[in-house]
Amino acid sequence: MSARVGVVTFPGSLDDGDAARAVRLAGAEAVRLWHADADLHGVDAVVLPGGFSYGDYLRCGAIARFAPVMQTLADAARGGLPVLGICNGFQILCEAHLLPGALTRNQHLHFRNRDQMLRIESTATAFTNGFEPGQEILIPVKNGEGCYVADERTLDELEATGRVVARYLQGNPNGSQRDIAAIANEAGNVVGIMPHPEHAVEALTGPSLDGLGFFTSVLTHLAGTAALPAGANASGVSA
Amino acid sequence: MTTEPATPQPAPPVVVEGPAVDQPPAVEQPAAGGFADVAIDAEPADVDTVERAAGTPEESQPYAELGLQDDEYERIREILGRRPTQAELAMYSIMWSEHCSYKSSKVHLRQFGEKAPKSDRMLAGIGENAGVVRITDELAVTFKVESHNHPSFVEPYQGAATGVGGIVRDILAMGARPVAVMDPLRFGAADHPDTARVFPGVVAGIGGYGNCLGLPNIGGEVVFDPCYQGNPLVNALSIGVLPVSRLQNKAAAGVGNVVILMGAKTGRDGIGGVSVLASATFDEESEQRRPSVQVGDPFIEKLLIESCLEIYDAGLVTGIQDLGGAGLTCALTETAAAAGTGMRVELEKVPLREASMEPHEILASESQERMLLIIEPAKLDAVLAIADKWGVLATAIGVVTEPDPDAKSGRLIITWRGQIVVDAPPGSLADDGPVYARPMREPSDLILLQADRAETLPRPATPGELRQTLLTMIGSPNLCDKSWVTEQYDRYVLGNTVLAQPEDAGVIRIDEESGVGVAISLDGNGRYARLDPYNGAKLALAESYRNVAVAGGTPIAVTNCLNFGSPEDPGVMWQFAEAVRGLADGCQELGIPVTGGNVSFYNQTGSVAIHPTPVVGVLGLVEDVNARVPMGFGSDGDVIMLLGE
Amino acid sequence: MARVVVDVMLKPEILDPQGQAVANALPRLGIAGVASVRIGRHVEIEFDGDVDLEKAREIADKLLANPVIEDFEVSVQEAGLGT
Amino acid sequence: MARVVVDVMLKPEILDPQGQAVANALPRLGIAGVASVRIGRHVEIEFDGDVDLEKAREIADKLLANPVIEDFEVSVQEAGLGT
Ligand SMILES: Nc1ncnc2c1ncn2[C@@H]1O[C@H](COP(=O)(O)OP(=O)(O)O)[C@@H](O)[C@H]1O
Repeated sequence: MSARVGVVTFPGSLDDGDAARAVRLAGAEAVRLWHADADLHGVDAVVLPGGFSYGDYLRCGAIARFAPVMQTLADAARGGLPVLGICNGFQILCEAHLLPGALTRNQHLHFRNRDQMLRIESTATAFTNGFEPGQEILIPVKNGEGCYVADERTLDELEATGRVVARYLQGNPNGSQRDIAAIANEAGNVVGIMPHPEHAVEALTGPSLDGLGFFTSVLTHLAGTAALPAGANASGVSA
Repeated sequence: MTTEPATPQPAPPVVVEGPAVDQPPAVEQPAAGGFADVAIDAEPADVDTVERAAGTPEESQPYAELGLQDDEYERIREILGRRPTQAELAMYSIMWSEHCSYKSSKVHLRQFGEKAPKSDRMLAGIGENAGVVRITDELAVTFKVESHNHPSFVEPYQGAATGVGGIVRDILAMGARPVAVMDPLRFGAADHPDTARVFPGVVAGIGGYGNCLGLPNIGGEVVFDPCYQGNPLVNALSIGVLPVSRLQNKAAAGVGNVVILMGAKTGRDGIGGVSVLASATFDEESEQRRPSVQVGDPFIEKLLIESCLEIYDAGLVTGIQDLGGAGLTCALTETAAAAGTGMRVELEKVPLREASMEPHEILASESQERMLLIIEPAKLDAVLAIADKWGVLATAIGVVTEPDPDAKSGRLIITWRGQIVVDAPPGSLADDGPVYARPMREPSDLILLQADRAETLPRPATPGELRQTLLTMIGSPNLCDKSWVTEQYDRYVLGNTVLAQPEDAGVIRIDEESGVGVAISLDGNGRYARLDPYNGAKLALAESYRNVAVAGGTPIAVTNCLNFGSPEDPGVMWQFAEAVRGLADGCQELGIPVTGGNVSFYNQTGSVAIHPTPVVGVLGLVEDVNARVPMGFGSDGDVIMLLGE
Repeated sequence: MARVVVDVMLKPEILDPQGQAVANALPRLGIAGVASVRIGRHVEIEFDGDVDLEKAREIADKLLANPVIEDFEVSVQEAGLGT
Repeated sequence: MARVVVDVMLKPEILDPQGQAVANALPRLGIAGVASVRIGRHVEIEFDGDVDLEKAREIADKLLANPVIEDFEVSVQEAGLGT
């Protein structure tokens, strides 16, 4: 049976269909989850997609964080459920304190959409184990508030513990501290990434196929954890 | 529905300054000034009812300030058999405005229908919210371009943003899911200080709204020319996809069906010229009642889109119409007129942002993100449940009523707290507006302009000069790289963008399985059209047609946005007539129909009109998007060929 | 150090989608009883020398507020958040 | 009607690109002598009944400010811009 990956739709989610497509192309079953439904329906992993949840008013992700599904998801993530937050999803994970730091207004103050080179800095996460360490990839970036900030101590700690997952190369599109494009939690099961891997999964519509690696990685991760004795299995964790 | 202010306004429009008119003599004003709380303000005597209008035939009304001619006002009195109430006067002035009635352009636009080649692809054409074209047996595409020029000069960000919002609702009203936007833009000189205000604001507004809706921007134009200094052009196109079986229409059919207003609350947005009805006194209160800029909320629009689509798919709608520039007035009259029914509306049920709004203000409000739905009573609960799921307000405000036994049409009766404030035949508002054959005359300077030929310009004589010319050209604002603009737009969202900037045409995949898609391009050249509007329009069509063809599409349908100066200027009217004739002839020659479009008049600063600027959009069918043709050289050693003369 | 504060708000008749989104979110956080929320900008200006109200007003008018849709208010603040 | 005002500012150590953009634009407008500009949010909350400072503080803490990057201040205002 193929893995079941949930994709959450909040009011104002936009890239949920794309994330579901990427999940399918990676060979898993995409399960649509609704923000108001606290039940994770037994999925093995979750993607929080890009978009403008609640219009991105106030701060991006600030309101979505309180959705019923997020309460359940937070507990499950702490229990090891793999969670990938893309763009708005990354912002929500930070607002929900599942990842440290915050995403602030791009320093040039504009929304920016371009094809962006990244370097994968850590392959020790549920979503990057399929990449080579140091691998350079090209995927779209598109955001207005993608400038990652955290205090120096947090940044040093992220670096020291290998939790900087990807960095911008050939130009930082938003002013992120230390060119950070993606980070992970301590356990490596929760990853937030500002650029959009789900937009680089088909030659016809994306700048590359590099994004697919994030979605196949989690399947490898799930296959690995599934082999572990019961109880270590992240799936099925619920609140 | 269109989204320009309902009353034609010379630039800069009066929206900023508030009504710049003399105080109309004897309009009765609410004693409380209309600003007290609703409860206190509810004195029946405050409202100009039908009964009161019948009893006060001599009361003078500010129809001229509302843009109505003497004879137009007389006709309204004839139709009603009495003087109109304030609310009726507001409604007629809106619906009979140039913008809604097409009174100056109608006689010319007919050619699009008359000269159109037969097409079995067209499922809905001119007269509908947007044209609909069949792509496969199961799928259809709808597309349309509209202007939001004047509001974008006043408040560039919101003007442009609500322009996108407006055209997207047109597409939605046809039953389609909007899947992309495009934005042909014209600004004044790139180095003019006011361009530094307008240009970034417009681009941010288009991006802000489109990005937040999750619609990829797949193309557009950015042109700088001093003729647009006081009157930029902000045109927006949207394209949507629908199963053929989901095609919607706007007719308010079915006596007893419920009229639902869905979406944002109604506020004093963009009330425009109608505010003169409330401006007899310029005290502090009326100061606050100035017509206000329309502010868009793309988040609500996104929810509106999702709930409408869910409602369509569940088969719950009888008729639907978006609310745009003429707000409820247009939606109520057009839906009833289209069905030949009557309608009874209780206006106080409309959810308001400001409790003190009066009937004519509610009817004229241009508040964004609203749709009008006609629903069978048995399906009402299901509709309300879907709206609730998405967190969108949906309110029953009225009911469809019988047509008169004698006439084919019914009456639109609008009450305000139990009193009748409107009682009129909807068709008289929606369809029977005045039509003018305006005088036309070739501009007297045209011969001189045409005589000033490019051959007289100095030519680069040396390689160095040639180099310099080339560098100057590619560095010029009109030819330079446009990524400062396009990077502010999301072109990836929805995952079906096959070609976008900097390609000649946008290409999107419509169906993931079969790979069928569409190509679309928008083009216009005001300088050509200024020299020769007939051929200028044809050239715009030809360019757009070529752009679609080189991307791999087979052109099948045309939309257009005709941006011109004042129709009351015979020179402008001549330009307009020539451009329409050129476009209609061009379409006939190429064998593709015009399926819809938009006319924007009064684009001028003082008495100086912009260059006539017909913008033409061509839609092409791409059988398999895998075979699309990107521009640029493919690989080393490829042969380069030049086709044509 | 004293600074000038400029508060910029949308005019009352102008739609405030941001405030509305926040107001609508409150019940879901279990907070009732809020009638309305409006959100504007809070700008703190520090001068090299003495506080200059006139200058602050000019900045607000030219740069901070969009007179078509916004009103502003200028005041002097003894100490503030950003200190 | 009285209302509660919540002013939210980026913490001083967090870069404020918007404020900086305004500060950088001033000399071009012929305005000198400004040391710094910082831009935050000004939130006006109206209650159905009496002003409730405690509730306002809760809203600010839970929703209006992100403690990782922002500070806030709550105050009661007799009348304001949004009136
Ligand atoms: N330049 C044009 N070419 C073709 N059709 C046009 C043109 N301008 C307007 N129309 C058509 O006239 C009808 C009325 O236009 P408009 O007022 O923009 O739409 P609505 O009916 O939604 O208010 C629409 O069907 C539109 O497609």
